[in-house]
Amino acid sequence: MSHANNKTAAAKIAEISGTNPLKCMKCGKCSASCPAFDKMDIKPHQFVSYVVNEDIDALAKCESLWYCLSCFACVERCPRDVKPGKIVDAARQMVVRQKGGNYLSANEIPALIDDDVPQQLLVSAFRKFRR
Amino acid sequence: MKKFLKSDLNALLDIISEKERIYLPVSEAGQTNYAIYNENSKVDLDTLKTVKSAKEVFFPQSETLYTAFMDGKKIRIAQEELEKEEFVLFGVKACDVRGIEVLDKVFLSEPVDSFYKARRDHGVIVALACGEPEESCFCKAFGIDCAEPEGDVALYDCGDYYFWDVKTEKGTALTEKCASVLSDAEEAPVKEKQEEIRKIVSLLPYMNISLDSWKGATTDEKFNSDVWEELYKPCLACGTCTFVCPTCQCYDIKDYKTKNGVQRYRCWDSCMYSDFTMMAHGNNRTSQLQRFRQRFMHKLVYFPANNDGMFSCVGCGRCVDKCPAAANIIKVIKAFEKEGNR
Amino acid sequence: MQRLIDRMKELLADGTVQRVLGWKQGDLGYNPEPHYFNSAEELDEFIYDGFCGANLSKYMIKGSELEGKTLVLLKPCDTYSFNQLIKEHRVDREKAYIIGVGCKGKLDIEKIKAQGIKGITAVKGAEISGDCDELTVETVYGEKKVAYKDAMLERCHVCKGKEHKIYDELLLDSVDTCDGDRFECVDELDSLTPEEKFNFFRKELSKCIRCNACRNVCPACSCRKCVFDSNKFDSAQKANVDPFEESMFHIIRAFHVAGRCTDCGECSRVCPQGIPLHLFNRKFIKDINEFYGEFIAGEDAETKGPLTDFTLDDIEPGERR
Amino acid sequence: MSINQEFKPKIVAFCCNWCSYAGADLAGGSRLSYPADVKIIRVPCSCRVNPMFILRAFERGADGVIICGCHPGDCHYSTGNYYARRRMTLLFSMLDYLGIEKERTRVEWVSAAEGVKFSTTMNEFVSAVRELGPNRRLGDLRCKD
Amino acid sequence: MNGIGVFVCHCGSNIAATVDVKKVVEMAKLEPGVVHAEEYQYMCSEAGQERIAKAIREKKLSGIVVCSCSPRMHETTFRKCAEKAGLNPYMVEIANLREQCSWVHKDINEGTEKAVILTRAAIAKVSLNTSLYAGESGVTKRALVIGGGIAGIQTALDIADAGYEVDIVEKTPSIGGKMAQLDKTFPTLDCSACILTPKMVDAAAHEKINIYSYSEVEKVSGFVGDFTVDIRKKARYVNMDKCTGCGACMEKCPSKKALSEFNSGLSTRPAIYTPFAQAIPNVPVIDPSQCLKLKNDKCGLCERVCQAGAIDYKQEDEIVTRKYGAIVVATGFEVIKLDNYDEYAYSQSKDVITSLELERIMNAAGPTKGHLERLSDGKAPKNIVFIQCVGSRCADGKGKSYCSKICCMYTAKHAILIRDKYPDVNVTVFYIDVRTPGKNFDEFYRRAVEEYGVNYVKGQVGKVTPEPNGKLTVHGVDLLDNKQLKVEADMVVLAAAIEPSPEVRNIATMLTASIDTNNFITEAHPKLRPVESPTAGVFLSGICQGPKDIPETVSQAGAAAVKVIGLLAKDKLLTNPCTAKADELLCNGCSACFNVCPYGAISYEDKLINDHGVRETRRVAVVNNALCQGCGACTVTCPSGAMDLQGFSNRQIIAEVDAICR
Repeated sequence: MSHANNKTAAAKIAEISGTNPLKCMKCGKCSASCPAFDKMDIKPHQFVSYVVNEDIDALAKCESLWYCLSCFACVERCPRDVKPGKIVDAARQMVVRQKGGNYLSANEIPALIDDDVPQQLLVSAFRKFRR
Repeated sequence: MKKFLKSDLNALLDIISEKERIYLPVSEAGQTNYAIYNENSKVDLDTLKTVKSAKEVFFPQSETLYTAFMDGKKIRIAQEELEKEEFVLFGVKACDVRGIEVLDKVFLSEPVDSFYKARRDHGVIVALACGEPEESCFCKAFGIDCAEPEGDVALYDCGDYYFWDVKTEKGTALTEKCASVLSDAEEAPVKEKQEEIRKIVSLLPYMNISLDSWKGATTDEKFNSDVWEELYKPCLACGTCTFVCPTCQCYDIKDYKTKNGVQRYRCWDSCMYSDFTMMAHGNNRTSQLQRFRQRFMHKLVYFPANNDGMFSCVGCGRCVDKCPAAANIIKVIKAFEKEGNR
Repeated sequence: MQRLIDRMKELLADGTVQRVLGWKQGDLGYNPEPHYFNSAEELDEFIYDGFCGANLSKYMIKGSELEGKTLVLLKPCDTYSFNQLIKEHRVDREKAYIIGVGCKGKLDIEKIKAQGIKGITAVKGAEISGDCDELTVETVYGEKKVAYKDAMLERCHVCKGKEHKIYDELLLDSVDTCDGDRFECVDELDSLTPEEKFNFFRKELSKCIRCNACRNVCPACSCRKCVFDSNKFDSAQKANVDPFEESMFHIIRAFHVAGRCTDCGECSRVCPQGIPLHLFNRKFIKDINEFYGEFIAGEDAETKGPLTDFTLDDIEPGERR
Repeated sequence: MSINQEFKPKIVAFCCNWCSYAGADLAGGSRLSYPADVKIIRVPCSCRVNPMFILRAFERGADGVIICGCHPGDCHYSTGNYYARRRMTLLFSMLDYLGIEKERTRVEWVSAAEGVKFSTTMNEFVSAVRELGPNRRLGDLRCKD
Repeated sequence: MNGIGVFVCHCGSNIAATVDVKKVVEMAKLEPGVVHAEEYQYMCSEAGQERIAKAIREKKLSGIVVCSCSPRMHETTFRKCAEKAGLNPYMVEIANLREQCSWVHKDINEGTEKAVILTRAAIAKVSLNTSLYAGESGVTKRALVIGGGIAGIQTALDIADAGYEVDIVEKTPSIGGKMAQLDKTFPTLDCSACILTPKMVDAAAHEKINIYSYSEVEKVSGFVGDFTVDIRKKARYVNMDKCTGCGACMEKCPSKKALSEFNSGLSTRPAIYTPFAQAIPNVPVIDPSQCLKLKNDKCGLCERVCQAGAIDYKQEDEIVTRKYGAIVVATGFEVIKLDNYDEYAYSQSKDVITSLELERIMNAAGPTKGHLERLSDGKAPKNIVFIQCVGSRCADGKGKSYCSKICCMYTAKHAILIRDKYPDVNVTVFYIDVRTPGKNFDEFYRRAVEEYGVNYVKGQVGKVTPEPNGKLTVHGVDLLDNKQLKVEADMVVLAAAIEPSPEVRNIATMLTASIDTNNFITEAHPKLRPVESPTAGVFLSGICQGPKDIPETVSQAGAAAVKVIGLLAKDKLLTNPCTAKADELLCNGCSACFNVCPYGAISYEDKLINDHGVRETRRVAVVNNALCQGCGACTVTCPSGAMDLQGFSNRQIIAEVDAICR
């Protein structure tokens, strides 16, 4: 992605997530709260810096996007209302959009669901992939 | 005598309005008042009385006299232009026609009011005999025959036709302009109509009210009467009677601050208002009794005294209809009649 | 009505009151006028019928300055105005002996005339003692019948109720006349587009002749000198050259009486041009009710008016709840 | 709707001395720009703003009128803005009847510390008024020259 | 004829850069009434003021307009200047060309056009100005201090030392405030009580100081120099004159279930109690919600044991009305409620405590007699975790947006004290930033790290989970290592945010002092008048104005005292002449203005009025100029326009509107 594209992408993420990354005071409470912290290459508190620094290419490629459980602990606890979870969500959404329309339609889903899958996972999955 | 079909009324108006403005009774938002005719006007010749009288055509409620404005640090004055276009005042009832005569006494005698005079000179009056005079009417008391109005042309509503009776030179000129719509007519239907109207007039309660006690009235006797004390009490000190009256001619001159100067305008004033003729030292009539008395004394005593006995009331009855407290000139006249009989 | 006259004579005779403020018979059968009766004999000309619409409470401002007590006749709706005037120290309760008179709905001669009835010489059936179903109008063109309801003032169709809010004694019966929703007219207006509202009011207000009848009859407009008559705001214009003049006058008037207006409807009754002025007041009353809770001006003589009061979490301007 | 960039609306802003006027000063001190169309009139309190002033402004050709006061609860005079709030709520709801679009009038609470809010408020308000175009409905015809 | 002078200031290039000042002068000269207009580099300078004065004198100006910076900046300057030159100071208007024009507009054409209009508006206004004269009012030489913490005590002492009488109103039974609850103070580690109690004693003993303890301010009326305050002395049920402070009653009291406020609820106290041993006054109060006698007329033990016969169950609240010239607000702070921070398990575990609770635990007079132990099981903790910024610096609406300022330092203090006394205890501090501006503050914090081996970890804690074994797991992060941490702790200490005392809102309303969104009282100027409220005669001391530590509080207390002394030293005060005025001829006496006046400045009189020849007695409004503060609420509520505001009259404002819309 070009510099200009990164800039628009960063703005897009801020817009989709509805958060202002500049409000972050780098306290790290998000990372402290994150259940998937260890699996992540880019840590939750860093998501914010990536957006602020407009390094969206790296963010788009990172593993963390897909390790985030969308549990929203960070969203709930962020004292600055920056909500890293929403940023991840937005970044993910952007990547999905870029990849084209190869995601599931709502009608295809019931057939694919394994009855043993816990409800919570489904909900989380919908959050991640519904759009 | 001419006539035209009622259905040709608009055609007639259109012919006139090609060249001249026409003021005539128009119904707007439920009320009929004089307004300039255009193709969208809801012309209403059936309503007996317009709310405001026809006087506003010659003596508008507000009119600008001149405008003064700042030009740098200098003050410049722009004089308001006088009326210079001909216009027609259409559908005026006999009482309003007389009202204009009353105003003429005021505005056309020295010093002549140039704004008023210009309008009078350019206006042609087409009067209309009353169809069904109402209970509040008492024009007859002032010698007005609502069945035969004055004016430049008199109209009569007879069945499918309006009959057109030319009375003056101005009227003749107008008749020529409208020749295409007018046709010749005999006088009989008009006479018949007049009789019909006069018969109704004879049945109306106020028409024969006596003004004898006011003729050559001694000012002091009327002025000092105790009757006023009773009469004024319901008066709310609003200006309704004044503003609907065809003869009230008092005005105030005021300045309106424009963006960079002032517009001097005059507007109707009412002797009923507490700030009427307010001066630096205060007011020369400090109570509502005095103000109330002034209005009727003026109409029935002072004005006739200065104008060869002509009352400045024409018996249109608008104040009777419109006074919010039902206090009106009839009650005044009757009260003094009773007082005189006592 | 005789009961009423007898009672008034009694009170005059025993010195309870010095005079009676009531209505005097007119000469057309429909035009009684407010009148001070100073003696029992004068009361022969007294009348109280369907045409006695005038709200006498405002006359009591002057009445309060007179020597001794004045007996004043107040209809249920007039008592609201009287309370409001007490609240504003404009009338003296001690100077008034209030007989609350019953009301069966007041008549609007304009409504009778609007039915094409002309040359009226007498109206029958407007008596307060009657059953108020039908009026018989005698005219020079013959007798006409009009349903009482069809000749009633608009305000009586949306009557606040026939209960007197303040009185010394009550006389004569009332009949409930309310058959409409007071705020329906406001709802209708509110549903218009801004352009339609503007056009409606411009048409109505351009009829205004600044005669001040609405103001002078209004019991809430009790100012000794109206701002529009003084130069305090550079607002004394008296002119009607432009729709703005009237708009300004009428909005400010409505604003000044907001929270004080009892919706007595006198403004609309007296307007010579038939402008529905009560719409402005109703609009404010409805807004006040919606924004700050139900408030009826003049229901008592103590409660603070909504514009001289507030709560910490009032609605923000421009917001709708 | 296209925004008429040429149109320079006349905006009268009544600002209370203690909060909003100070907020405007702070906006100035922080160089937070807003359109020059906004002209501020200093009043001691938002409760000093008489409906007559607002109508007068419209009469004289204003295209928008905004009243700024201390936040409710923070009035220097402790209760002034509460009265102002009620008055303006009612007045604005009536101006609608006379053809003044509600976007032309506004009440905003701006504290002495809210320079940013002052500037954004004015920017927003001016662009809202610009979008509406000139106020033609409630102007006095005599004021045109 | 008016003679108006217009003076346009360049303010260096501040105005001149975006406003063509020459054009403004030129346009001003065209305005009606303007006889003089000039521009100058700095109008507020001595030379600038001299130019103004000269023009006033030479051209006999009747009013002047200064086009300069905000009137909030220099209005007083120019008024004084005019006055010196013989012009009434209220004949001066300022056109704000800097803050509200040149600084916010970049285009010189736009800026100039607006400047011309603003100037025109000021000219239009000044031509309607009238000379106003300040009235005089007396000064009651006594001050009221609301709050008896260290701020209030210090302010009272300083005022009293200057020879003026001071009353302290303290809502709790004893003065001392929060400082009395502290164990040690940073950065010197002095014993808090050791430095505070002498001051308390001084205050109590001072002949000029009168303490109303267990009392609250009920009502305030009046204005600077002449406040009238109702103080509610809550029923103590103990006669202060008789009580000897022997303490027998407290010992014998059978009701001992109430939680001790002084010990932050960590211990209990009797129904009849003094908050702490060194309480001043050393007279107990009976808590009516706990006392068996007052609740159900049983017991009465204290009355029986009291040899002085001081117990009086019939005592009732008493209202004392006193006059004051000045009022100091020193209402202090509270620790926030932690309901919104459930992730830290404060409500779930007794071993999660606030720092103020730790103060009590560490204090020898505290619930554990100074032993560091877990409140759950009394065991000595081995690992203690401190969590910073709990509820501070929050933008999410749950906590406070501000930094509480004192937490970094007291946490360092706690860490040092613990490591010093219990070297085997591990102390971990999770911080976001460590803020130590202050003399010897950073050195103090570094000592914690360097000398005492306190483990400072950068990163906020996500949550604290109580484990079945009684331990606490702290889920944190080390941002510098980019590692998530799970620390096992025996005790967790939360540096909870502080907030102004809840009473302050009510008090501020009574005083008509404004409050910001965080309930801190607004100062008259954040930099230049930090200890004054915008309401004349009301001063601020301590945390009611903003978070601060003890040294800062004490300095501000002294500063507030100086302001009070300066005020009380005056015999007369000049009142603001911009007050409301009723036109008797127009007044209806309807009471609308009375209903909206926040100062009770309007009363009614029956006056004989001569209205253009009509003489009658009318009820008319009369404004008390000393009480009126000039808000103008009455002017709008008055339908007839009888009520007008001097200096901001209807016609003046309309003239401004006209000028702007021209």
